[in-house]
Amino acid sequence: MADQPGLNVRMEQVGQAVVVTPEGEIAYTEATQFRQWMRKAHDASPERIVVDLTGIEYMNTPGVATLVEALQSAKKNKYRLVLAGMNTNVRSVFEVARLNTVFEIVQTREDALA
Amino acid sequence: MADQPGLNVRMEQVGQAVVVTPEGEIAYTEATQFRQWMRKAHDASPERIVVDLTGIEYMNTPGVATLVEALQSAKKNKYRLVLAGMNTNVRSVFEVARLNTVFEIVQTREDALA
Amino acid sequence: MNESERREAMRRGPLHGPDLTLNMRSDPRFLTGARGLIASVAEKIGLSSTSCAQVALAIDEALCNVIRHGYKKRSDAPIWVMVWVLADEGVGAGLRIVIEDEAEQVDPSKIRGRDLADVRPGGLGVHIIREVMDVAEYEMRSPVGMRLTLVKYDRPSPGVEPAAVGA
Amino acid sequence: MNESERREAMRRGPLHGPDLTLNMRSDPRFLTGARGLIASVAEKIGLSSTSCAQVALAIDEALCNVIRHGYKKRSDAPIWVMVWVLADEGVGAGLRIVIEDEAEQVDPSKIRGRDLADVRPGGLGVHIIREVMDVAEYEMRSPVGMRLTLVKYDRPSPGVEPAAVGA
Ligand SMILES: Nc1ncnc2c1ncn2[C@@H]1O[C@H](COP(=O)(O)OP(=O)(O)O)[C@@H](O)[C@H]1O
Ligand SMILES: Nc1ncnc2c1ncn2[C@@H]1O[C@H](COP(=O)(O)OP(=O)(O)O)[C@@H](O)[C@H]1O
Repeated sequence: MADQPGLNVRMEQVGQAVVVTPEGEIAYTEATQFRQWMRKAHDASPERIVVDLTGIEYMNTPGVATLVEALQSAKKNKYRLVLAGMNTNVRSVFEVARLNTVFEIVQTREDALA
Repeated sequence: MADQPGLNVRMEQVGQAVVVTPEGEIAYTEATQFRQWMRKAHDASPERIVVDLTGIEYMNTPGVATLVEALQSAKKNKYRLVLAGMNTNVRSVFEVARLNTVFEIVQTREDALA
Repeated sequence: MNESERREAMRRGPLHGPDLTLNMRSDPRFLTGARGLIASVAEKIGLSSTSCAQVALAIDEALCNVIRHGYKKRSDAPIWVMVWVLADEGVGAGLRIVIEDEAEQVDPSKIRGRDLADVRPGGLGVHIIREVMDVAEYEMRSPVGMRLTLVKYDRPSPGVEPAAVGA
Repeated sequence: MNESERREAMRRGPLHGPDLTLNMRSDPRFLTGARGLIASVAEKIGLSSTSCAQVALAIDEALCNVIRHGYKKRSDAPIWVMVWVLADEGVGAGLRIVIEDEAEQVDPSKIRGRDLADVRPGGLGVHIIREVMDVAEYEMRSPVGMRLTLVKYDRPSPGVEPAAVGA
């Protein structure tokens, strides 16, 4: 899972939660790699996955799709998926797609872990 | 002297020095505007002009030319021109042009005002 | 000019050639650069930062779709992106962008996103393109391929509401 | 292959068409976007961040010169930027970029910077282009205009020292 030019990902366990922190952009070329990270987070059988998007300047629909997939896994396996730290542009993608009410979206990583 | 998309400039008096702080990039389209700011700094008859380049991500030779002009004015009028806060890319432009030994170049704005 | 004539005029665009043409292979490695190019031009001609971000997103979604759906992920097929800077004509700065490919032709009415109430991973790109642009029209190109015409004004011209156009 | 044959092969480049062509008007508002496009492609094909910055700078300097010297600041004349991604051939990732214009022709030997010891505002762009690229060659284009061929490999190919080429 070598990092590509556009995306760097960190993953850490915080209590029963797994925090995934991607940095850069999640667009067409990075979505495949990001999907693998989200699967890895899922495989850790957490009670909660927090995706801290503070470091994501840009996301388009291939990126959003990976998060919708992750949400479907979360629902099926009854754990929470929380998205934190979206910038205005990323948030507006979720709004246009009417996904802002489907996802649990909070301001900060701290809020997501509370 | 309305700011253009690429460049924002602040100018302030600190003791006998004038500090010019451009932010963004100084390339072809911004060089004219930046030259006007440097003339304004000159017109304040300072003992020293400090150009704090910390906020400049990119500069090319039209930008460098404005600073060479400013250096010529400084020499003629016997005041100091000090450049601070260059990032690696900006510094390498000065190095290729062999101007790194012609200008007084320091790390930080504080060094420049010392 | 009534509303439909005005929309048609926006779609048709200026008579002169594009100010900028990017001819790229359908290689995903070029997507970030293409998007950045358009965003930079949008910024330099004075579109608001929100509009710049929206245009960049729309271009990116449209190019992703050409690569995935049009060319089935082939990376060596041609894509043309033509850009016209629309002068201020009382409606603020604007850009007209035409994207053409040589991919298989599809009925433009088939190019549409999923029902937004039915939450699934895909089917969002076309919604986004239509929502953020003032004009987004697909058509078959002659003799092969598809053409997407996009127009974005900073302020919508009177009588052309983006919501109405994009719906 | 001896050194001069190798340099000539680098200058000539691949037989196939460019992977990316940007056809832009000589409008300074497009410079940032053009530079960003090339920097992004350089990054995505795996050039080091130093090389990316160098290529972007060289392109920017070259385009500024076409606008200022070639077209005397006319903003509506054509410039073509063609980009070939050079596959790894034992010398790392590389880009070949050809910039063409329809401006007045000048003797390529007249395109040179000032003496660096003589500190004056101008005359630096050509020095920078030659210094940061492995190949930088001006020639007259047929029937009109000039052509600049630029090549940058992440590691110089053996026998082709950038310093020697750029001198
Ligand atoms: N450039 C294109 N060429 C052909 N078909 C397209 C193109 N763009 C979109 N489509 C069609 O429209 C549908 C919706 O596209 P989109 O909203 O981007 O969602 P997705 O790409 O996830 O399916 C696609 O599934 C495809 O059938
Ligand atoms: N694209 C070009 N077309 C014609 N002449 C050029 C071009 N680029 C450079 N030159 C010539 O080479 C000289 C040196 O260019 P450069 O080193 O960029 O410095 P400057 O642009 O400040 O003069 C220019 O003054 C000009 O005479």
